[in-house]
Formats: sequence, C-alpha cells, structure tokens
Amino acid sequence: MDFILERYNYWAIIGLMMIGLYITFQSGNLIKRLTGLSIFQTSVFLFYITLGKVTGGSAPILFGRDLKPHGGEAPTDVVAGAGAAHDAAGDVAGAVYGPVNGLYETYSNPLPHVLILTAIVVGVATLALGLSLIVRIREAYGTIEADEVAAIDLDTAIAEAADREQTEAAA
Amino acid sequence: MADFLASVGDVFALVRQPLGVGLCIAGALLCLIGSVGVIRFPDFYTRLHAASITDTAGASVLLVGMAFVSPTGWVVLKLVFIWLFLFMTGPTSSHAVANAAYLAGLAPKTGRRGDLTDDEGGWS
Amino acid sequence: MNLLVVAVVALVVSLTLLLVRTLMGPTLYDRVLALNAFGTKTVLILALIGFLVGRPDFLDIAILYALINFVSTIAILKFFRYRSFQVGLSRKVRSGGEPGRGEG
Amino acid sequence: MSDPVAIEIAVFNVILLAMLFVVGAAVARLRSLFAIVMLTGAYSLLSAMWFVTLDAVDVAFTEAAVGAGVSTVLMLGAMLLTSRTAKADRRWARIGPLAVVLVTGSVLIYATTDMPAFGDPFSPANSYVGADYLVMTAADIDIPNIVTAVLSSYRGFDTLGETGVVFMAGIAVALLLGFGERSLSANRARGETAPVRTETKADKSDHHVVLRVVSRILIPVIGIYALYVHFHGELSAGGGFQAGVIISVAVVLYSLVFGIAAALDAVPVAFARGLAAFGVILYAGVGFYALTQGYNFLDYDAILSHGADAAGHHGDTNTHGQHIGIILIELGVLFAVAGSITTIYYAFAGRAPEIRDEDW
Repeated sequence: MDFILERYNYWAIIGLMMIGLYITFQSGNLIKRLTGLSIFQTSVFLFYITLGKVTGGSAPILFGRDLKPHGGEAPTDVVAGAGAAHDAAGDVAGAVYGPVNGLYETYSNPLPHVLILTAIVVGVATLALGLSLIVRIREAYGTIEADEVAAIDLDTAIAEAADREQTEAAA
Repeated sequence: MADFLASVGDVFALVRQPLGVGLCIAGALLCLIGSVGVIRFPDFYTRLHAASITDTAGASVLLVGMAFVSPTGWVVLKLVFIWLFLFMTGPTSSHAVANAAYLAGLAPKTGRRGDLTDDEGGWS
Repeated sequence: MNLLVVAVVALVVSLTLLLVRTLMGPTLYDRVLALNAFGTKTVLILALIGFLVGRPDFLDIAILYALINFVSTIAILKFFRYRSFQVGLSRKVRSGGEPGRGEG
Repeated sequence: MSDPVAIEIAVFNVILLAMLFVVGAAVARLRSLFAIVMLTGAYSLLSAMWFVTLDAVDVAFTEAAVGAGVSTVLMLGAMLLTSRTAKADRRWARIGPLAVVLVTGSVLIYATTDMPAFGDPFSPANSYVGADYLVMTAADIDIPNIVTAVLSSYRGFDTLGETGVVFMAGIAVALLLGFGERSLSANRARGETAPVRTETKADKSDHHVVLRVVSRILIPVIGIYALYVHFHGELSAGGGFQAGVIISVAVVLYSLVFGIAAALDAVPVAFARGLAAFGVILYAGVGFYALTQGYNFLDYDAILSHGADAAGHHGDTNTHGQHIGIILIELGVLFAVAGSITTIYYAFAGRAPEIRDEDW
C-alpha cells in the first residue's frame, strides 16, 4: 500500500505522457500532433515538479521567521548552517530540509521549479514555431494532414523522375 | 462609546473565523448549484444563465468569506482586486459568449416542459 | 479553519461537473461557457488553497487568472464571428473602411 | 503525511491528476480542432492548480500567464490559417501507435519501482544542489524568493540560454510568417472593401460596447499588474518571464478588441522585435560587464563589489550587487519575452487568412 502511495504520481504522469505520445504517433493532423506533443511536454513538467516535492514542505519563498529583517545582519547561525549543510552534503544532505541548519520552515526543492518555469515559456515559443511551420505547410500543400502531404510529395517526386527520364531519353 | 466599540471589536474577533468559513462554504455551494445547472439545463441559454449568475454571486460570497478569515490587510486588498476583476470580466465574457451564440443563429429552446425531453442534458 | 476544506471539495465537484460539460457540450458555445466558468472556479480554488496551507502568496495567481482569463473567450468570439484576428470589434458594421481600425 | 492539510492536498492532487488524464484522453479522441484547443485551455488551468498543490507557485504563475492568454490565442490564430477539423483516422492505424505506447508505458512503469518515493526529502534530486540553494540564498543573495534567486543568480547562464531560445523562436516565426506588416499592407492595397459581408438582421446587435469599455479599463490594469509581478518577483511569486508574457497578453487583448492596425500603431512591430533583441543584449551585457571587471560571467558581485578576500571568498553580507544584477537581468528577460511573444502574435494575426469554406 505504501508502495502505491509513494508512486501513484509517477504512474499518473506516465499515463499522461503515453497519451501525448499516442496522439503524436497516431494523429495525421499536424495541429493535433502538436497538441499531443505539448501534452507530452507538460507531463515532463509534472514529473520534474513531482520530483521536487518534499513532504511537509511549502513553496520555496522564505516566510515567517526565515525572513530576516531588511538591511539587518544575517543571523550567524544561518551562515554556519549553510556551511555545515554544504560540508555534509555527501551523506545526510536531505536533512537540510526542515528545521535544521538555519531554516525554520520546510520548503520544497526550488531547482525543478526554476527549470520548468523557463521551460514553459520556451515551450510556448517553440509551439508557435511549430504552428508557423504548419501554416507554411498548409500554404504550400493545401492540407495539414500528414498522409496527404506525403502523397503529394510522392506524386511530385514521381512526376519529376518521369520528367528527368523524358529529358534523358530526348538527349 | 469607546466601550461599546471595544465590545463590538471583541464580538467581531469572536465571530470573524466562523462567519468567514461559513460564507466560504455558502459561496462554494452556490458555485456547485450553478454547475449542476450547467449540467442539467436543457439548452445553451439556460446553462449560460445558471453559470454566469451563480459564478458572480458565489464568487462574491466566497471572496467576502475569505476576506473575513484573512490574516492581514494586504490579503484583503488582493481579495478586493480579485473580486473587482472577476466582477468585470465574468459578466463581460458571458455577454460575449451569449452574443456570439445569438449572432451565430443558435436558437433557444422554447416550449413547454414536456417538449424539452428530446436530446442530451434535458430535464429528464 | 479546516472547514474551508468543505468549500474546496464543493468547488472541486463543481469543477468536475463543468469539465463534463466541456467534454460533452453539444455546441461549441457550451464548451466556451463551461471553460469560462471553469476559469472562475480555478481562481476561487487557487485563493482557497492559499488560505488552506496558510500561504496567501498564492493570491497573485488568482488575480492573474481573474484578469486575463477572458482573453481567450474574446479570441474565440472573434474566431467565430469574424474568422480573423485583424478586424477590431466595432460599434457598428462598417460597409467600407479600412479593416481593423477601431475608433478609439 | 500526518498533517491533515497535507492529506487533503494529496487527495486534491490525485483528483487533479485524474482530471488531467480525462482531458488528455478526450483530446486523443476528438476530431474538432476547436474542441481540442478548448480542452487544452482546461488542461492548462488544471495543471496550474496542480503546480500550486505541489508548492511550485512560480511555475503555476507562468502556466497561468501562458495558458490563459497566449497559447490559446496562438493555436486559434494557426487554425485560422489552416483548418478547423482533423480528418477521421482509420481504425486499424491506431493499433501500431497503441502497441508502441503500451510497451513504452509498461517499461516506464517498471522503472518507477526504482524511483524515490514521492516527497522523499532524501531522494537524489532533492539532496545536493537544490537543498544548498535553499540554505545559502539568505546569506548570498538575501531575497525571499529562492526560485528567483536560483533563476537569475545561481543559474543565470542557464536562463540566458532560455531567453535566447525564446528570442530565436520569435525571430524564426517572424521569418516564416512575416512580421505582420506585409499582409496588412496587402490588405490595404486590396482596397477598402476587403472583408465584404452582407448585412443581416442579426447585425443590429453586432455591437461590442461592453467589450470595448471593459477592455479599455482592463488593459492598463494588466500592464500595471505585469509591472507588479516583475518588480515584486524577488519577494513573492513572479519575475521577468511571467511579466513579459502578461505584457504581451495585454497587447494581444488590445489587438483583439481594437483591431490589429490600432495595436500596430500602439506597439509597432519594429518596436516589439527591437525590444526582444534589446532584452537579450541587456542580459548578455550584464554578463560581459562582469567579465570586464575581472569576475566570472554573470557574477553580479562585479556590479557593486563587496570586497572579496584574496581567496575569492565573499564573506561580507553586502548583497546590493546581487540585487542590482538580478533587477537588470530580469528586465532583460522581461523585454526579451514580451517582445518575442508580441512578435509571434503579430506574425500569426497579421497574415491574411485564406481558409477555405469546406475547411470551415
């Protein structure tokens, strides 16, 4: 039971990831395919955030007693704690979460948040890039279905080959 | 007078939390009722009615409740802003959707109750 | 204080109902309407979670949603009504005139 | 997990994941691209709530700004230029992808048995550098929002790369679709009669006074709120990325309500793309300034040195250099993101739609 409770998040996220993958593979429509890709991307975001969660933690914005008065001296125990945590990172690094080493409250891991925060904005920019490619495909081929595009490509290639043969034969 | 004000303050401090929580629950139930309406009503316009009215009313009640339980004045100020923006944008978007649907020729279902049992989401 | 959970539960249930309407929605307008109400409920839930965990910092996100959630509704309206993002929403129909120039 | 609030949050987390799953499955089944876009909006709202339940407030902020405003509008803009429905797929063509997906999924699920437990503070991901950032920020940088501290100071180089990617994506979209100027001038050249519409009886109620008035009130408020998010980003959730997206949302709203020509008058294309470039240059410039002062790239102590000793150890608690540096590079991010996303929007909205009626 504990095993399930500790891992259901991963399973749900893998399910989402597979949905995204399925849409990406199965759909012939390019816009729908991009949507699948963005669902896939979001599931990766969810995975990172899941990894960064610490039980009993809260958002990694210092609050309450951890806030030092503005312009004041840093409490010496905080600095000392930082050093200690740094030194002990080898074996008991996890112990810095929680009211040890100078922090009074428990916070979740901020690092995945940073990575994903930027990735979301990059994600929408690249989504726009993909969409603009699709718009150009639509203007060139008149369709955004992958199989029709492939069929048109094939027809063009066959016609070109026939042309080439003709000119070679004429020569 | 000062005594009276002080006692009012005491009473307020006493009822603040229960009143706030009660208002929150009331607002949430209002929202829930509206959502049930969105599921159960027979056509777009009635659903719009259910959604938009309970949205605004429920959100207002909820936000007032949260203002009662909020710890600092800044939080109350933020809640006031949320209320203000919801109050502006919610009816506006309802209006926009209704306008778009009407102009697109979506006709409201009219007739007596018995006639409305045809397709999905009817009175049944 | 913990009774706030009841409010969150009620809102989550209504969120689910609205999601059902978004999925079923016989017409596209039903979907738009349900999504709109979905956004309002999201604002309220985000605010309530902030109170629940005792960190009202989260209200900033609720303010943001309250502010910009109707942008997509307007985009959808324009998508259907005008089939273009270029023209403005005018007071009345202009039979001529440069497309996209709203007055004021 | 003994804390009742933690349990409630965990339950909420499960419910949200289930709803995300349902929405994803519905996206896989639907054929109407429009319904898919709507469901993507619901997906974004749900994932923003989920991020908040897992303490990622800044991430939720970004998702809110991107999902509520930008991505829906961009997808609709692309659909205006392409098509509205997907072709029905052949039933047998589903088998191959389904098999691949099932195999991949089961392999991944098998791998989760080795994963650390959910919320484990001792897991490898939570152990080393993330925990150090938590503890060291108060002394090194002295701002409450650790995410901003890591984003702009500890990992400033990383963020520079991300900003560059956003900028390049914006430029690439503009190169593919034009800056929005060409099609507009084409519209003008096509004469004043471009959108010929027959007046119907319904046109009498085709007025949008409410929308215009409300938008006129809200657009400045959105802009001010973006500035609040930007400059308050060191104290609470927010920062340059979010603020940049919000500013571009304001431009998008203005353009939607008052027409793209009015928006181009207010925020010209050249201004938007210049802003994007200036943002990246500002960011990189701060880094090079640090280099010229003999510090490492993007070491903000260069801006207001607080006397490192011979060993390069910064023992002093004067963190003003860090603060100024963070403000500068966050401004760079703000400019770059706002300019890029506005450029992208103009590129999509400015292109004349040539959708065929059978696709509509």
